[in-house]
Amino acid sequence: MRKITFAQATLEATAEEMRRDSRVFVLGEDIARQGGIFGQFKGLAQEFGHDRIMDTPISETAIIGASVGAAMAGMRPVADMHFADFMGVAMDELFNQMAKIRYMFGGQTTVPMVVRAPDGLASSAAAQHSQSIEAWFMNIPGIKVVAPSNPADAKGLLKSAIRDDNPVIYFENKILYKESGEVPEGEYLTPIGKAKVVKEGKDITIISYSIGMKDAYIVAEILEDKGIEAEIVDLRTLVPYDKETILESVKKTNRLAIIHEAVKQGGAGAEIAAFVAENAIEYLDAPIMRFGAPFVPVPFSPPLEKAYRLNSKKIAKDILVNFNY
Amino acid sequence: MRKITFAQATLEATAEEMRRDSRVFVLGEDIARQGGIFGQFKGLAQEFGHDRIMDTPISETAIIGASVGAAMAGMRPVADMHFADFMGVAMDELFNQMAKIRYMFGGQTTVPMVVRAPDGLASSAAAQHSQSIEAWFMNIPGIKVVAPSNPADAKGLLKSAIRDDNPVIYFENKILYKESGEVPEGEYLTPIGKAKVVKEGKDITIISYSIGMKDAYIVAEILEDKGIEAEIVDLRTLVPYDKETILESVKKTNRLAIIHEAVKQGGAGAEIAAFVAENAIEYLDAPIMRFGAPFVPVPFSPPLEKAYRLNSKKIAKDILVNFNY
Amino acid sequence: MLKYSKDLLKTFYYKMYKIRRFEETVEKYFLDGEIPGFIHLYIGEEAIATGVCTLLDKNDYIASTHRGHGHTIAKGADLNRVMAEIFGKKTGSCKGKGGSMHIADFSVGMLGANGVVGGGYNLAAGAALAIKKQKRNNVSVVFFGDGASNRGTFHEAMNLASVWKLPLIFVCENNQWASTTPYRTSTSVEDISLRAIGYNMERKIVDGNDVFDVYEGFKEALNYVKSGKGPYFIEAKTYRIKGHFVGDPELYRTKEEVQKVFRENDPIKRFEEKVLGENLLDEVELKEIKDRVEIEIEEALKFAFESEYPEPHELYEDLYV
Amino acid sequence: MLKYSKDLLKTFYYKMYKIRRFEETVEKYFLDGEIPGFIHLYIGEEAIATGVCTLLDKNDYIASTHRGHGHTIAKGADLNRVMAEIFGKKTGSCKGKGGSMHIADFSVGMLGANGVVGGGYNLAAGAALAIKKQKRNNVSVVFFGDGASNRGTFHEAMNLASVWKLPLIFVCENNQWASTTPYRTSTSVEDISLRAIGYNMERKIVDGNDVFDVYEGFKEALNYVKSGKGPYFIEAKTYRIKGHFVGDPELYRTKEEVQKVFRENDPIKRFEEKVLGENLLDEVELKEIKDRVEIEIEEALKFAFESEYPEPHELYEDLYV
Ligand SMILES: Cc1ncc(C[n+]2csc(CCOP(=O)(O)OP(=O)(O)O)c2C)c(N)n1
Ligand SMILES: Cc1ncc(C[n+]2csc(CCOP(=O)(O)OP(=O)(O)O)c2C)c(N)n1
Ligand SMILES: [Mg+2]
Ligand SMILES: [Mg+2]
Repeated sequence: MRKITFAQATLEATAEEMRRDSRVFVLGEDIARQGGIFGQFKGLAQEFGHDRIMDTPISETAIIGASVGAAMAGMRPVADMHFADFMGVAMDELFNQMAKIRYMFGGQTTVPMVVRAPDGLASSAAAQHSQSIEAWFMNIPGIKVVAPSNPADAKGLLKSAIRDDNPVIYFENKILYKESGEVPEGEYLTPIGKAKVVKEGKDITIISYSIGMKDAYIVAEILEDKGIEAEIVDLRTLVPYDKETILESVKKTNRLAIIHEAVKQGGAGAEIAAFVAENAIEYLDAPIMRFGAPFVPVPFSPPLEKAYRLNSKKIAKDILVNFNY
Repeated sequence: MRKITFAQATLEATAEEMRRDSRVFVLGEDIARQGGIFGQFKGLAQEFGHDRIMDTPISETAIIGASVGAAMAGMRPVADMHFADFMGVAMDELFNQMAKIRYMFGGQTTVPMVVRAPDGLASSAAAQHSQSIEAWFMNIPGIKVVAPSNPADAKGLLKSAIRDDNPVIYFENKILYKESGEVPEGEYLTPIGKAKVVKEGKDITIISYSIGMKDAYIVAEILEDKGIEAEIVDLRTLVPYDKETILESVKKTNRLAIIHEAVKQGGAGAEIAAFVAENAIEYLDAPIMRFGAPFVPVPFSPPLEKAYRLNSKKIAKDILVNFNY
Repeated sequence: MLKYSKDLLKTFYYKMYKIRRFEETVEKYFLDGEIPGFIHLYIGEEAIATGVCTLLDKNDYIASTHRGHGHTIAKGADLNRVMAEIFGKKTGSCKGKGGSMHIADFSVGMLGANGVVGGGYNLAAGAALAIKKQKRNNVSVVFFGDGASNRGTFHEAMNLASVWKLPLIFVCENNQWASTTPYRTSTSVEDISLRAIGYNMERKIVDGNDVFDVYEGFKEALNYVKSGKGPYFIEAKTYRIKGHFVGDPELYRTKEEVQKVFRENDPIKRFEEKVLGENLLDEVELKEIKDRVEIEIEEALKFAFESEYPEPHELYEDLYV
Repeated sequence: MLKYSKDLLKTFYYKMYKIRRFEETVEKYFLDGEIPGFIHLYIGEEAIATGVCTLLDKNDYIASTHRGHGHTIAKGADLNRVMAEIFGKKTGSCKGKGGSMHIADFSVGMLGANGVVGGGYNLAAGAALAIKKQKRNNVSVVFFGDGASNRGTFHEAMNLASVWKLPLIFVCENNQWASTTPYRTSTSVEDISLRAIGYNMERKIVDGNDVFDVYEGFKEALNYVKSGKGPYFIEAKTYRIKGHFVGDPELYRTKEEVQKVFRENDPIKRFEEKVLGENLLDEVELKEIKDRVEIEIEEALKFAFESEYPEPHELYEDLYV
């Protein structure tokens, strides 16, 4: 199969959906003239014009608020947040308007829109340009949340998100943009709400998503060397997360480790761990393990950033200790 | 001991701290002329004047941003959010400025401020005036978070929060304001970071905080009738939460139920449950149970709001089922 | 005054009077404990919603505020369903999920009240953007208060509307108060419409208690906006007659101050005096309208009272499509 | 020009030249891969920070932007620690935790750069509020770009400063670009300072490439603000000479356009021509300053290079008190 980058995959998804549906348009800062900081909008303005790929003022509340309004009035906006870190600027629009409008108006309207949020650590971007804040949105009813880990899912999930009649937040990792992977030619959709067992195994379930999947694979390899067969589940969607796949895997392997780049405390892993502790504790042969960032903001200096970042070797070591438990 | 309401307890705390330290001032919407929607600022403007009890424009980013700035410049602001639901408006100021400034500037400054956030369901206030969003702030390093359940803690924690050199979010429940409880006369501080075992028991640990504690007590009573002795832990502080007290209790009772009014998915209970599943799973005789709001916005109509709200009887029933597990 | 047809005059009166009686009714039943939640009344400001919405059709959009009953009614929402919603009934326009603070009727282009002060600007801007993209000959209108004009969203929407030349009309209801706060203590400028200068936007001040002045001002705005020139700013000067919410003890102002304004500047009384004085409508015609309104209010009340509350299981409905 | 003492003129030149050379140095070492993160250069805008900060002392506050080196240096921060910070060293003013985008030096009242565009307004307003409460004879200054002037925080801070008469000076660095966006496509008004009208605020436009004009304009602002009359708005017209960040391919404008501006309007060249032409300073005096700057830059570089990176355990320090 052909290989393209994650960024290219999102470009294809966007272009295909824009050709298919004239109601789809994209708005955000520096996406038309620049093509996005990470190239994820490159060339779109050339094909679709500045009326459908719209550079906005630096006004995040307007970007999200206007997307909600346009969605209610029959359009299908895709709003770019520039950095996930800036979602806080538009948090009211995201959680009090976008998420609630359908419900609090008794289903009178739909809010079909996508919020694209580049997240994660990248080259010492420091405290305000490196965050992964997906956990907050797991606590907010009315939004779907996806976080693809590879180009194929990036394309399929973005297309599904654009076609979804609900608001969808699409977290895309900054490091992943440049990574290549096999992507089928042409049309396909990746279903929202379905996790994927990307590697079968019988000894431990490793759950991750987005960039955390890179560590998941490395950890699994290290474990393999020690004779431990890890099953890897790529969550892909955080809301609604795929409870069946998680339970099925944990019931099979009897052990669980959850990995994500975001802050561990109160992170998405907390919900997954709690869910398993509620619903399959009797299957567990060992403590649930969570791996995530320490409880500090993201530091600037490279050695500090490195110390902050997930460390596959250390994760594998901790898991191995857990096996002697 | 004398009894006063939760609202009065916060008033006492504020007045005492303002008398003690001239750097303390309060700002927010309709707090001086009105005394706060819930009476929690009543009379303060009379004693301290409009220079120290400041009515602001409807500008939440300014309220929090200016508090951060004033704190860096030597003051100790207490900022009122009117409703916790409006924290989204100032989310950037809360998580990218207030929480990070000390760390990202390498400890050059402190940000001694308190954010007061009235939260929870109250008389059909509906989707945008009823929320409990404390879980988000457990995922944000750099802030302390407290959520008292009774007048005595309300006073002691508010005083501690005002004296703390770190930013503290003080969640105060709207229903609790009117509730009375014993409060010692005069000066005392309730330590931030310490949970309290408010009822000892040997059969199950029930962890809660804020208004959830009301249900915790009722549930414990129902269980008592069935011969089950519940230990109740009032968390009081969510960040940093009291790991020792939680573990100690769970290791003793071997069962755990967590109750909070906030949305269950991704709620504070997820972190507590995950923490226990990581650190004491071998002590557990049954699945961890979490009780919280369903995954929908808060509805308006009273029967819907009632269906949304925690239901002690149902919680007790579920726990009992868990005992036959 | 010859330029106004009888029909139009009757429409003005009908809308204003209907809003007034609706609000009085809601106030009564709230105080009686029949209505849950919080209620913000539009009494004394009826001329604004009426003057504006009379010029709109259902394909035009409005975004409203916490004080939204008047806008909703003026925009032509079904009174029964509005009343039922405020009572929390399943027949309400939001199936009882929204209530007064989230009243909405999408079937007539009323995109919702908003519990977040200043939450409506950008929603309305987005609706205007949709209109523009769809090349429709419609407009979007956002109502907001003097207090709301200090929210950052005001600024972002004003700027966006201007640079994108959106068919959006800002209607500021400057009623002198933001809850307990007199507007000049928290709003830095005497005429909020002066702010339009900072966005290169056309502006006009109207007498918000004179339905004719509102209507004329808004018509001008509408013509301007429909010609594709971009947004327009209307500031309607008015006064909040009632407490901020029903039950407000109003310790921050005197009863006399309020009563004086209401006596001298009640938009309905002013309308009556004018049309009667200039023989544009007679007592009988006004009476007919009043009677019709009473019947509609009665019907709406009956509908609301007789409707069921939602069932608990409906809690889980209407979240995702 | 007689009113300027030689000392003052030398200070102007020293600060501007120091910023220029600092930025050139940082650019080089960033491109060499020695500096991590993102770098936004202040080249071509040196006259603004210089004109403003020369009038401030260390008890006055400034809140800066993502383009903060110039403000930091002009405010008097220790160059070694600034350079070390940008290199990510533990001797940096933020111990390597902040970097370029979070450069700060609280010891001289520099309250920090900000990675959030428009994040500084309200921080500066709060610092001004503190000054007022502490009855100190100081001011707070917020620097911000044309792009930042479209953030809602602009509006909230402008209004708050005005109604509370805060000792706050808004300094808009209108450099015509917000990243790839020419400012008139996203900013609705030709002169951003017109927005001050909407807050009943005094305003002035200065030539941001003329340190004398900035200095004079800011002095007026300072006198006004220190007299207790409230905030003041300065718009400094300038131009962003470099790419938005180091490494920006700048596809959105031509090299010629930029070079023309720089040739004709380089604030340092303009200053040199003026002082030499009017015999206020001579070549030798300028050379002395340049030499001094070179030495300081060399020292700072040496300091930065020789300093250690933070240890991994420092990750956990400086979060809570
Ligand atoms: C973001 C936000 N902040 C505060 C409030 C609380 N609040 C509700 S109405 C109101 C006053 C609004 O004043 P104005 O905009 O003038 O409208 P009016 O009530 O006068 O019609 C306030 C402060 C809110 N609902 N939302
Ligand atoms: C809230 C927020 N939105 C977007 C960005 C991304 N961003 C960084 S700088 C910039 C342009 C700023 O332009 P301007 O304010 O004119 O300052 P200049 O770079 O010209 O000095 C943008 C869009 C950001 N850092 N923060
Ligand atoms: Mg008002
Ligand atoms: Mg600029």
